[in-house]
Amino acid sequence: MTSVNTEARPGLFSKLVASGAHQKLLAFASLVILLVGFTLASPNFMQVSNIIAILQATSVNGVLAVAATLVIITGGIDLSVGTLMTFTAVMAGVVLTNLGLPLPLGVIAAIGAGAFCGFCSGSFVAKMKIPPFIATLGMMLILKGLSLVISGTRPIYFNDTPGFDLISNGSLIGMLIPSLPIPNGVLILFLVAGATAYILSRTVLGRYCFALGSNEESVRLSGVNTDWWKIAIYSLAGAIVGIGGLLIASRLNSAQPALGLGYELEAIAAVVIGGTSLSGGRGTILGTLIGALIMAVLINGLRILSVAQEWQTVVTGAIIILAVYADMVRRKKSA
Amino acid sequence: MTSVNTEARPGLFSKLVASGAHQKLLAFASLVILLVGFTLASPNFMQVSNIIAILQATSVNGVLAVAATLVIITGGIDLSVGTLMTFTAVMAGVVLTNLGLPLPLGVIAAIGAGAFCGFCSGSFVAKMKIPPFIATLGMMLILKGLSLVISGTRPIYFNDTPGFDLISNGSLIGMLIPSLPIPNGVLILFLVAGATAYILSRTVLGRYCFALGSNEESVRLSGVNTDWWKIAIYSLAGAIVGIGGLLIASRLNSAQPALGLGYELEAIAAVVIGGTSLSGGRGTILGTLIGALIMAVLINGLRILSVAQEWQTVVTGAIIILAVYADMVRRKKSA
Amino acid sequence: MKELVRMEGIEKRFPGVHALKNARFDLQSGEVHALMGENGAGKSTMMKILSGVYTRDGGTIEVDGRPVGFDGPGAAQDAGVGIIHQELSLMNDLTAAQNIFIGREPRRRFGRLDEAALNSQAADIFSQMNLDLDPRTPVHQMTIAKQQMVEIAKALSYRSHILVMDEPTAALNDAEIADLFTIIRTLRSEGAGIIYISHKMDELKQIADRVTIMRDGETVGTVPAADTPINEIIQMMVGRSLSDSALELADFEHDNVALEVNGLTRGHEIRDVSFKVHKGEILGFAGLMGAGRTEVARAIFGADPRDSGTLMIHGKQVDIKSPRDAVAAGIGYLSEDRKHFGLATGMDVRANIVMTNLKQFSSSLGVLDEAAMQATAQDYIERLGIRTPSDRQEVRLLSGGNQQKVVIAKWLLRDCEVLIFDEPTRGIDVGAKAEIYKLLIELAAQGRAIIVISSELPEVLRISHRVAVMCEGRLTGILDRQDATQESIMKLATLTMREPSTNKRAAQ
Amino acid sequence: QDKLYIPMISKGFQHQFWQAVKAGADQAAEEFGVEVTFEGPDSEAQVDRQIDMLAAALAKSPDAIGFAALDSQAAIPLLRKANEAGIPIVAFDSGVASDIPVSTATTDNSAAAALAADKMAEFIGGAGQVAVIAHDQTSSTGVDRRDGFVNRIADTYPDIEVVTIQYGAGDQLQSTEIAKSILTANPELKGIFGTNEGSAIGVVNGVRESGAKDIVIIGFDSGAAQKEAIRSGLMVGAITQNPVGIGYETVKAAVLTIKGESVPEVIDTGFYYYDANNIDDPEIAAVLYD
Ligand SMILES: Nc1ncnc2c1ncn2[C@@H]1O[C@H](COP(=O)(O)OP(=O)(O)OP(=O)(O)O)[C@@H](O)[C@H]1O
Ligand SMILES: Nc1ncnc2c1ncn2[C@@H]1O[C@H](COP(=O)(O)OP(=O)(O)OP(=O)(O)O)[C@@H](O)[C@H]1O
Ligand SMILES: O[C@@H]1[C@@H](O)[C@H](O)OC[C@H]1O
Ligand SMILES: [Mg+2]
Ligand SMILES: [Mg+2]
Repeated sequence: MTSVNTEARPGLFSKLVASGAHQKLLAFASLVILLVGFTLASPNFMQVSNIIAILQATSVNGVLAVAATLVIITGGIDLSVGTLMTFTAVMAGVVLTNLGLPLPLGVIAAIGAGAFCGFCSGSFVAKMKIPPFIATLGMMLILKGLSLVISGTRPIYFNDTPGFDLISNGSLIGMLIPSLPIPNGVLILFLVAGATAYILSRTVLGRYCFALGSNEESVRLSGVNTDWWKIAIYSLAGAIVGIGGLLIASRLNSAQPALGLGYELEAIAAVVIGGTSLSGGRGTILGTLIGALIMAVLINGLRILSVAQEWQTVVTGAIIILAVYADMVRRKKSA
Repeated sequence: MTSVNTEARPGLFSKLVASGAHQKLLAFASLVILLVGFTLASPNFMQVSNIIAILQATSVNGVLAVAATLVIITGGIDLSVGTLMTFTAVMAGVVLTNLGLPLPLGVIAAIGAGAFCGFCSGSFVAKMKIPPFIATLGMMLILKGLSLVISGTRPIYFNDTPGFDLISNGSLIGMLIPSLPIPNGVLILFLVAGATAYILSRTVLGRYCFALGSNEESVRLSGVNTDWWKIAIYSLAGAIVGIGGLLIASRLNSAQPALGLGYELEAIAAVVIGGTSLSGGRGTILGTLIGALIMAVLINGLRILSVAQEWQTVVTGAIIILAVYADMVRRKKSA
Repeated sequence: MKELVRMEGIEKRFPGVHALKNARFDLQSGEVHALMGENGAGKSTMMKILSGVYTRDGGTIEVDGRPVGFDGPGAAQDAGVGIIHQELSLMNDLTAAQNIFIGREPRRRFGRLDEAALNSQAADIFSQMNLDLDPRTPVHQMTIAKQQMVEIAKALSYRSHILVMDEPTAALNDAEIADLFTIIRTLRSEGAGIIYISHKMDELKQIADRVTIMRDGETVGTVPAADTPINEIIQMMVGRSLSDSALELADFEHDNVALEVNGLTRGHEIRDVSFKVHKGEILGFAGLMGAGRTEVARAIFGADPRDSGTLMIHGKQVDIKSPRDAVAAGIGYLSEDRKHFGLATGMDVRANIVMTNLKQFSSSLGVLDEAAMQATAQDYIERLGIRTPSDRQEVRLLSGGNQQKVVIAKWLLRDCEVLIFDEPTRGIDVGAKAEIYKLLIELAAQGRAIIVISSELPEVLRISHRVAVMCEGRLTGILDRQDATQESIMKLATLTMREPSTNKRAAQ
Repeated sequence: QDKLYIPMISKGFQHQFWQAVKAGADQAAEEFGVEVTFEGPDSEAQVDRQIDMLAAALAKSPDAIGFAALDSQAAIPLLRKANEAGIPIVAFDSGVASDIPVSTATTDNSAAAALAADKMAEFIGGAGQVAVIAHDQTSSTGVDRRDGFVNRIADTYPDIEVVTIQYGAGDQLQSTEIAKSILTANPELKGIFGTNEGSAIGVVNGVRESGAKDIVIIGFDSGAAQKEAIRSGLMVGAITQNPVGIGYETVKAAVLTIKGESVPEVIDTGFYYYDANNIDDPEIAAVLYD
């Protein structure tokens, strides 16, 4: 009965088009254009050390953006990633410096605090039916305040925890390949991104992530405990933000309690530039990574060119719009 | 011939319920609770001068929130209201101080610049199909940078334009009723809100606002030029932000070019606390006003109580969540 | 009679689908021209091309004798082509009247709206349609049927001389269908041409003058409606003849109650509803639009809260608070509104089919087994004849009827002991319908208890062991198969009850 | 109830610098038996937020107000109101362009930054490229320090070129990234001046992460990390203000005014250059904070 496509035998190209693979290939385009442009514009841009600097600048925002991607795919939004990052860093500080406990416990504290706060946001959204924007805006403020309260409005230094700064600044890869001293922070970003991409595409949690964003009510009516899964997704996102908190704390060798405001918009921008839809139901981690890289390359390149800072802002705004526009045009063509 | 409602003759109460009027009445509840609470907690709170201070603190955020409401009802979002406000203030400064032109031209410059930028955002969204979040995030950055560029990163003072500070700080009402020196800024907020509420409920533009937020595709399939209307709505919102720019410039008697970042989230919070749905299609200006007042009362009250600043932030976050939660529960009950 | 529309050699391709192959169609003034075909045959696509929603890849269109190429729905409207789309597309937050006149609202100066005129004009249309609806009712408060009526009202308000109706009656009951047909006949007598798409074969004889049949994107032929036997039309549609033999219902176990509902109540929508379904039984639910059948199903399923009432499964009381509890207790529910409640339309066929049952396809760590999911999806695609290029196709790109089959597949996979089907054949073609009936009967024979809510009385009569009838939130009676006729059902469906005691008796 | 109440409206409260000012104010509060509250906006751009804070403080009918203006002109209407209500104002950190404040406890930021320029010149040998990472593009302290530094270089050291000035909002991470890009873009760079605590630490991080050698870093303010950087030699030295003194003197001046005693119009709380050699001297240690 189902004789669709008997006649239409697509060639390799249209097969690629149908599978959407070309889209992912093309998504690099904006990034590549930027890279080429900056390389031509400044001899200082394309150096191993600068590329590493760009990657390192991506690491924290990248991790936050990966977390934000999860929530955005469910059709939600997470405005608390920035201050939650700070909060988890402070928790690590409390455990390691104030309580003097060993390093693994600090790691657990940060990730655990992240997961717990994600759990709270998730519960507000799922159980109390508060729109994600408001639930996470509230959390953003609460966590901002709590970070200051807990730290006593003072940075907490990790001087008593030897090796803490290696979490982000050390280089395992550099130990193996001395000419490629990629910092661990970057490695961790890619590990986190890889794991999250796996979860999204291969596990039940990932499946529900997309399903919730696609049509939550129909998922609920399929007998799925949507509230529970939603909370689980927010918790996972929170845990990932906790890793981001460790990265930034390690990089600054301190927990800076006033940091983090504004990072949420940057993370969300990376997600959207990467092609994830804010209305939920679709998105990729690879796209988010590219989005985060685009932002980092852009800012780095403009600085290298010594563009006046106010113009840097203008150009960044314009390029964000253009990058997304290019993506739109591409999709329309391929649709 | 149309014998609608012949059989069902609802009582007054159920009529009210059906019309949704009780909801608007009940929407005051959170606000009233806050007011009563703070009055009991501090004798300094319920003074004419402090109430006026609260209203004045509301005026700018209120105007921005009114503008944001329009865009949000269409199902969009406007992250640029904060920096656009600054940009319009700077434009007024350029016209009045740098060019030395007369006051009305400054007013036109601010509102015109607002409308023009709204037009740009609207075109990005409608014509280039860029998601509103990104289009207005881009605009937010562009305008932030341009404000600094145009002003030469220095505040522009309005010392040469006598009467400019009266736009916000003078008091027409106070001239009539000396015991009620309500500043003009507050008056302007209420006028803007009233006019916008009228537009929303009584004009074609308002109708398409709700229609676009409800189901854009269906509006388009009905042969309406949705792109055009969307641009019109963003432009109107931009013009309103321009009024906000005048208010803040007048209040500070200067255009502060670095101001405005972060104001967008506050404005959006006011809108959502006021019961407007971020998914579009529903919302009221009255609700937005109440939302803006809730935020202003909260912050003022906590200050009056001399609550430590970090705790102020925590409490604000918690109350935003609670206020929206209360609203949810109410709606569920009345549904 | 003059020719209003001529479409020749129409081609349309979507990624992976050749939807229209050299299709043709014509419409004369003063006729109702039915367009028939299986799910996915290309009917809606053809009409979307005519009404300017899609652009064609090839072929010619003439309207009123002039070649046209509409670049949007507005252009088609201007040329006098109106359409009622198969999928509801209303603005939920706006009122009925506001929806009808969107883009053409009566205005005063300076863009101010004239709401009074708007509402009275809408009321006029409603009264022409014999529809009892307050024009100020927001769409989201209406049942699907009422929403469908608003869509019809909207199309009528354009006064188009070419009117396309894509399955307008899928959500309507007999009385409303009769009203609609009256309107159609009036329009026809005024010289308009109506293109009418439906899967309800009995409507053909009542309303159509000619019938064009499509299969696999091609036009098979055009025949006069009056003197072509239905069987012949069906044969043209499906490419073979269907046996019309009566369906054999196996006996059910009268002493084995699968689901017992007692005193189910929720506001005014459900008032003290009690009934039993047995193992192996198909219990039909009949009633007029808004009788409360969907509400009962949703309350049983835990989708909406109940005020009171108890549920027993196999004699054991169960406490169902959410759909999850219901599924865990062995109850499945297929919603009447597949778009909003049945499917994640942005996801692919495979993901939707396995949605109720992900556990079965995942390891203890929650890792999914794609190969197993694919095999299962493929199996159902074949069993139910779901027309899709692959199991990775997004569901929103399937034709309406095929979407419905995906919903059915997903619940078949879950294999519940009690299955509630709400309008299971809405928008499904004759061939598939017969298969679904067979499937329901098979499921019952395998020992499942089945509730079928349907607004098509012949359907209820054909496949139900017993028929429960509702009116205004009450269960007004349950008829045995031998007592159930169109007349006896309609009598109960219009029986406004006063005494709860009568209700109880009837429910026994 | 009889306790005097003096709210301090500051330019910020999250920076360690402001916490040190607060500590000084608290110290004075204790000493004079008055009640002090301390408040400031999140960023130095939020001029209007500060005005709202000032308005709320006025509503509490305090006995005096301590005020560090983000924009002195913008606050004048409210300050006038305070004046009319007989509430004395003591300005701190940065002055108010008006005669309303009875006294101003402040650092001369241009002079302080000029000293930083002198030190920079000294350590890079009077010639070469330097860069500035400032904490704010529009606030008076940001502008004064940038200009104080740049002007001194321009006026006095013709062989030194300020190749770029960038702004990191006092955010450590942002300043770190900026420092790294500046180093990449200007391989010949000899020194960087960071205009406040966050900027200075950002410079230190950036230089460390990029592995650049022989970069002269001059910082501003103190804090544990900056002190550590100076001790380890990564940072040559820094200018410090006397934040504790600023806070203390502000409250003291307010109390004296309320009591009807006269106070000096300007209380110069001073600034100092410190490096590894004098960091532990008692008079320096007293003005540093962690
Ligand atoms: N936008 C689209 N993208 C891809 N495929 C599509 C799209 N629209 C329709 N199709 C495919 O085109 C074919 C024809 O679909 P169409 O909706 O016209 O069928 P139909 O005859 O109206 O069926 P039904 O009776 O189920 O409504 C189907 O195979 C469908 O899956
Ligand atoms: N979303 C809603 N808002 C308000 N009232 C509703 C809503 N849905 C249903 N109702 C009302 O509930 C009652 C029962 O509707 P229900 O949909 O259960 O009827 P039904 O018998 O299934 O008929 P249908 O053929 O329309 O599916 C009707 O009075 C209807 O108007
Ligand atoms: O003005 C302040 C300045 O004095 C300090 O050095 O850094 C933070 C600024 O807010
Ligand atoms: Mg169809
Ligand atoms: Mg129903």
